[in-house]
Amino acid sequence: MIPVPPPSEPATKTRRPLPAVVWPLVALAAILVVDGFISPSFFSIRLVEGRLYGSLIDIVYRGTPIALLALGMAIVIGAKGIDLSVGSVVAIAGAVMAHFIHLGFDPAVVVAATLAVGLLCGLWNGFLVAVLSIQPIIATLILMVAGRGIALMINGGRIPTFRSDFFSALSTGRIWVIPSRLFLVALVFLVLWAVLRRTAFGLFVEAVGGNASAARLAGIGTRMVTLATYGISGVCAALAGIIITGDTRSSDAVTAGMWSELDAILAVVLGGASLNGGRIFLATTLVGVLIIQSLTTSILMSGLPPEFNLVVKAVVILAVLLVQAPKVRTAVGSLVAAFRPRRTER
Amino acid sequence: LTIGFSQVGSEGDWRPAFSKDMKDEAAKRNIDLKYSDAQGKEENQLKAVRSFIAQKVDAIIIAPVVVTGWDAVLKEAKAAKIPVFLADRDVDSDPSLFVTRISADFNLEGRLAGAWLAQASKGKCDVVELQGTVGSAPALQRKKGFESVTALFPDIKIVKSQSGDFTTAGGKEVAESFIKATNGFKGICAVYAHNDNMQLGAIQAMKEAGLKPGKDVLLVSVDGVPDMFRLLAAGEANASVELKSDIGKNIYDVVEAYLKGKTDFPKWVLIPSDLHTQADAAAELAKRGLK
Amino acid sequence: MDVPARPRVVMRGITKTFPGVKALDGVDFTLAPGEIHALLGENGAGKSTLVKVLTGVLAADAGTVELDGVPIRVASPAAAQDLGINTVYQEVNLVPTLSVAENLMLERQSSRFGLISWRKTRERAEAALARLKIHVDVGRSLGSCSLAIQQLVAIARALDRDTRVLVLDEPTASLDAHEVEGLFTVLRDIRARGIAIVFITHFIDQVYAIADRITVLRNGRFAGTGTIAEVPRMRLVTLMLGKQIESHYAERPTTESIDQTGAPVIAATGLGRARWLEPIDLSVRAGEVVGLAGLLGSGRTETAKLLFGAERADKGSLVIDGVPVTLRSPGQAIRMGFGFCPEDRKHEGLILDLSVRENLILALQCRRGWWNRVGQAEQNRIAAEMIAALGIATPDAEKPVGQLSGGNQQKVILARWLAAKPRLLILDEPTRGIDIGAHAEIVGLIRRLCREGLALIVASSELEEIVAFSHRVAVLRDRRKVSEIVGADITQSTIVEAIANS
Amino acid sequence: MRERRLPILATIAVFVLLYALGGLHFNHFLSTGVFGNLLTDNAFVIIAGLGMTFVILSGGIDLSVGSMIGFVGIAMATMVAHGWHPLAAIAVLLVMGIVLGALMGWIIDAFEIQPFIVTLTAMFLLRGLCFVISLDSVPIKHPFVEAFSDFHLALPGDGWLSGPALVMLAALAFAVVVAHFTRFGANVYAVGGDAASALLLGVPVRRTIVGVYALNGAFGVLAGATYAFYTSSGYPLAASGVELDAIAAVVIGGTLLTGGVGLVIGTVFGGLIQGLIQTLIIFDGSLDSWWIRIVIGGLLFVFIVLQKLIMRSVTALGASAAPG
Ligand SMILES: Nc1ncnc2c1ncn2[C@@H]1O[C@H](COP(=O)(O)OP(=O)(O)OP(=O)(O)O)[C@@H](O)[C@H]1O
Ligand SMILES: Nc1ncnc2c1ncn2[C@@H]1O[C@H](COP(=O)(O)OP(=O)(O)OP(=O)(O)O)[C@@H](O)[C@H]1O
Ligand SMILES: [Mg+2]
Ligand SMILES: [Mg+2]
Repeated sequence: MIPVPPPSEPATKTRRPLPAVVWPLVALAAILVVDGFISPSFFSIRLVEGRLYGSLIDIVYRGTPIALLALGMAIVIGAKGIDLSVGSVVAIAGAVMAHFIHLGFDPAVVVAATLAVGLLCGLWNGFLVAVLSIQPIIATLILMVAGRGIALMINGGRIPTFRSDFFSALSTGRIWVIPSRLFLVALVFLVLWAVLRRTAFGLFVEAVGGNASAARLAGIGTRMVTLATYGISGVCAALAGIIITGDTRSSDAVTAGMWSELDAILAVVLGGASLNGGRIFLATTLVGVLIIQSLTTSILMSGLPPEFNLVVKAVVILAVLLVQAPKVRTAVGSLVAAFRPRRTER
Repeated sequence: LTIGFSQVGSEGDWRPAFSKDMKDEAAKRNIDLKYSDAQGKEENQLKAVRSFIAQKVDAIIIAPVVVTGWDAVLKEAKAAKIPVFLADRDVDSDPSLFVTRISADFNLEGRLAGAWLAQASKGKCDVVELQGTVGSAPALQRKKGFESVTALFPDIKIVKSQSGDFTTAGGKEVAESFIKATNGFKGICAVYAHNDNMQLGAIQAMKEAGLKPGKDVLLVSVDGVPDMFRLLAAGEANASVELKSDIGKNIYDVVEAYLKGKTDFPKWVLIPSDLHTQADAAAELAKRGLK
Repeated sequence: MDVPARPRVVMRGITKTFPGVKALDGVDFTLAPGEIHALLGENGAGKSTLVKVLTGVLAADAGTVELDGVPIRVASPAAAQDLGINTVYQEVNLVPTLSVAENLMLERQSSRFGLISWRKTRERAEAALARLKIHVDVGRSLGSCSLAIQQLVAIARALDRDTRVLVLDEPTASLDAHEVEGLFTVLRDIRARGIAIVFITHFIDQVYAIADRITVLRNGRFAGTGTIAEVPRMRLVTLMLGKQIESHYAERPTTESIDQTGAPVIAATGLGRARWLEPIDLSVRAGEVVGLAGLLGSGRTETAKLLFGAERADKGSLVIDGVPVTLRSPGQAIRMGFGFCPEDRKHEGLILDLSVRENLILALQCRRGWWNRVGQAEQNRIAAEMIAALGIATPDAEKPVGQLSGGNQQKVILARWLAAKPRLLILDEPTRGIDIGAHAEIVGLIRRLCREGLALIVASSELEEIVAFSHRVAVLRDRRKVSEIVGADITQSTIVEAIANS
Repeated sequence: MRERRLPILATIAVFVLLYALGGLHFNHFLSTGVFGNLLTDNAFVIIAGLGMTFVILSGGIDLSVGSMIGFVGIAMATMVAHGWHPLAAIAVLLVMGIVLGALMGWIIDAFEIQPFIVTLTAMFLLRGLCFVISLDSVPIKHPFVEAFSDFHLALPGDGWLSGPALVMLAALAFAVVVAHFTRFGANVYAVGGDAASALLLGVPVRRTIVGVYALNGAFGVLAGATYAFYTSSGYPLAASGVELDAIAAVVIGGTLLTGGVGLVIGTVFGGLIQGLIQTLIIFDGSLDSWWIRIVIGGLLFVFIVLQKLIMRSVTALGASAAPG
């Protein structure tokens, strides 16, 4: 038996890595810098017709529908779900909104009805997932397929147009010099943040997303939580539908919000969340939205033939993903470290 | 009489109107129409045509999504002795496999738009183009037709061209970014859109940027949907080439004549395209009972 | 130090740092062929980490490993297996969706003409299990087997292959005495064949029953080594903990705490569920501890889950505080003041990605409901309190709980329920994987909670601890309650008798 | 073992039920012709679904397969137009598909980037490359392709098995052997069930993941070639959205998206059920555009619920028949 020196100080602490928020921001900044080279007027912001005008504003402005979708999606993904139906819910919401406007209802009623329909759509998804325990991708695929049919039916197979001062003001108008839809996103963000972090909801969602059976045994009503996440996503999609439909003052059931579910999911992932659930990052999700939208806007600005759009988008997204991946950074870090000592030796 | 009709989908304003006309006209003529909406996918159309064959319908009408890829199923239809008619878009199969194509000419539409613009701008114009869905036949043909005319005028140039996917929202977003990139359409004299929906979006974008559509910039597009006539009448757009949607009667006339034994059809029964401007817009609206 | 002539494994100066923790700090470890070497230490001492370095799961930051005198660098568990190092990891690390046979034979299936022959593979799997005297349907999916069976399958897998080094990280944590004895027989047999065995456990008795030598780690450092004879029990404990502990086991619990007047907190009559548990009668009063004893698969876990509403009963009735109640969900049970620590902490207990703090307040938050959030300050206070009270080894409360050592994870689950201040606590194997120091603390804790008026139901495979804290013991066999032993009659031998007879 | 066959049995039961329903309702429905069409028309989705089955079993997902089909078609058509033999073109594309798949698998595993996103990027990339190669659809005119599309193996009645159907059946046989009778297949199940445990059990996880995506790439190319032969052309917009059809086929076939659970054969029935839903709607032929979409969604829903009900009742039956 060998006596051994007694234990001394407790386990030493090592330096913590940079917060994850940094990397999406770095990617965004890089894209913007490239834009600045492509178009020198990119960063100029001026007042036109009494509102702020410029490419940067455009990015934020155009990004709002995806931002609304992505905020809802972030919560669904936090609970280890996924919602493919948001694009179709956008279409349904647009159709409902156009229909109610044509019936001559007050804007408040129209908004309430549209959001209610969005909530209903979300609850339907939630019902399939939580109560019938259908896998989320397939459960929401059902509404994704059928939803556009429902919207088309409400529209009577046409693209109804409408005039509504309220919705034009909401979607394309401004408050002071700032586009009013930005206030809407800010409001939604704050409300969701409060719901997540000022009530127990956020913890419950993350617990369900992290380990549903453990969450149930800890007493969480996992069904209610799941239902709620999809409900929120549905309402967010309806809001996006209001913005998109109000923008063109017409409800196009076939193309409104087409493929936007993929952009929304992409934004959430670029924001640092895992599709395996367990964490919700609202703020970085918005950064993810800005990355996607600035990419789209820069391609439009650049004058590249449209057949190259997707290739460019793919390459840039891959680059952003690689920059963000911690594994890549450690690999690069060790490569750099491997080269450094040699240099100092010389 | 049972006829199978495989439609592309229900996108935009024009196509649903076309589908509706086909159905209404079929009901009028006591035709049992088997309608199938392919949602823009070729594979769905192939399934539909094969099912029509299995159902032993009397004739098949196809509005093809793409020009290629029809040989095999057309041969199957021929083997089953079911005549096939094409509506709207073309196919590049052996012409003996179908009876005839009844449609307008996309290329001609593009040329009409180009000719109008050449005349309106006196052969000198920087054009911004809003393309349809990348790779789709109407987008390709309308672009080619338009360019075949503008190529004759050295001072007409397409300075910017992007896809707005045939949608109002797409047209608006692309137009917005063009407005920004050209600093408020400085030096731009015209916007050519491959369909009216995109042009509607562009008009909204211009208004929001403080421009006067139809005055500051010439606007020409294709389709002639009711909303475009209204804008023409209001002086907010300049010209639109009409693609007629009430062509059900033309098509069924041909089909019924064929089934009654007439065989000497041209391979393309052309439906004429007209260009409408602010001058005749009001009259056209009245003619269609629109307001 | 009498290191045998040719050690099989020599690890020198192994160092491993995780963000925020130095798990291993220059640890030396020597393993001889034909010996069973017990690796001991408190929860979080670094035992599992050392083993994972040896088996290629983790790469050490510094240090060397030699196998039979040859320096090796083990890049992956697959490489370790090719070197003849077979391992049973602490958390059962098998694939729950695969069948028992597929798990046993993964990467070593019998094949014919280049294609797998499933018939032969199954036969070999059955043979491997038979050696441990386990008889299960090898076609069954592993996830549907009890934790104990899973652990036995993992052991069978490690034994099945030509082995130079066998590493067992707490293999006996979910086994009962009978199974443990079976395992030991096999271990003695393979030791005789000259195989080197590393055996990690918190059961000191088992160490002295089977091990030849002992190495102790403390706080990630080498604390000492020697043969069994050189390290008597008291010395070993001092070496591990750096202090002495007094045993609670000698004394029997007093009955004063039991509230004999009111209705029992919970009383089940004929409670059962088809294919799950035969109807059972059980009641607990405030201040009383009821032990659930039985062999593997006897139905202890089932009883606990049924009483908590985690599974719905389809027979019988439940009376809570004298009022008949139908339990529909754990949430409802929690609102009635129940708490439940499941035996399978990885799958049913913890939310591994959430922080220690968040895991700790989960049950309390559920009691309070959605709107009444536990404030940030209160969360921090509770976390700090619980970490201190149970001695949870973590650098701070924000560390994801998945990064704690096994025993500390177990403490977090316990702490979660203590924070929720329940009236009835159902514990399924609460001391699984907990070191002797903490073990004593938990037994002490159970007694204290009971004195404070809590009602407790505790299922455990360790008869010694059941005897130490139970006022009554329900003995289960074949998913049926076969007898109930009360008060002074509770001894290890009466329980064993009840299990065996009846 | 029995419990694992349950979902697939339920799937087959629903397929038969749906088919019988169609037969009762429509003339000419219960013919080998319709059945042959079903195999032919859905062959490429099913082939894509077979590759997808491996991906999903391994716990991943692939969104790029639709674009892959489009890309293979347009690339092959362009190559044939430049004088290549179609088989030579397929061989080259197969290598490319395998390399691209392997690369995706490697990125997914080595950098721990989620499959959903990596394959989404590949989806954009491949579709973008389609446009770069050609905006027009390009016909494939080659005697070999004509022979392939004229090839028919007659079935009793008025039906036949076409080239695509036979390719699909061959691909199925291959997939079944790989999934159920090789170590690679067993490892895919293990990785999908619990990747961390599989690694500890000695499964070469990296190699398995890379292999899965490479294999999926090969199936994607095969699906693309089948589609190109089926339409004798390449079209840059072809098969958009097919990735969702393929995923749906896999999941309807009883495979869990969480990985580790499912059978290859299920995917075939999953694909056939989707085709059947469409066939029923086309046979009806009276629905408006919107009802078509709603009914497709509705039937999908009905089917999934039916499958669940069948599984539940069978489990309950088994419970009462054989306790323990
Ligand atoms: N993946 C990881 N990330 C961060 N820290 C870790 C990780 N794995 C282990 N640790 C830390 O390393 C230390 C040693 O852990 P280890 O699992 O080796 O303990 P142990 O001796 O096996 O304890 P137990 O008896 O509880 O199983 C602990 O402080 C633990 O929190
Ligand atoms: N030695 C064994 N051989 C075969 N089957 C067993 C064995 N031990 C347990 N089982 C089976 O495992 C299943 C689950 O056991 P379960 O965990 O529910 O029991 P338990 O009483 O909670 O046991 P413990 O808590 O000791 O693990 C039962 O179906 C049981 O029959
Ligand atoms: Mg350990
Ligand atoms: Mg148990």
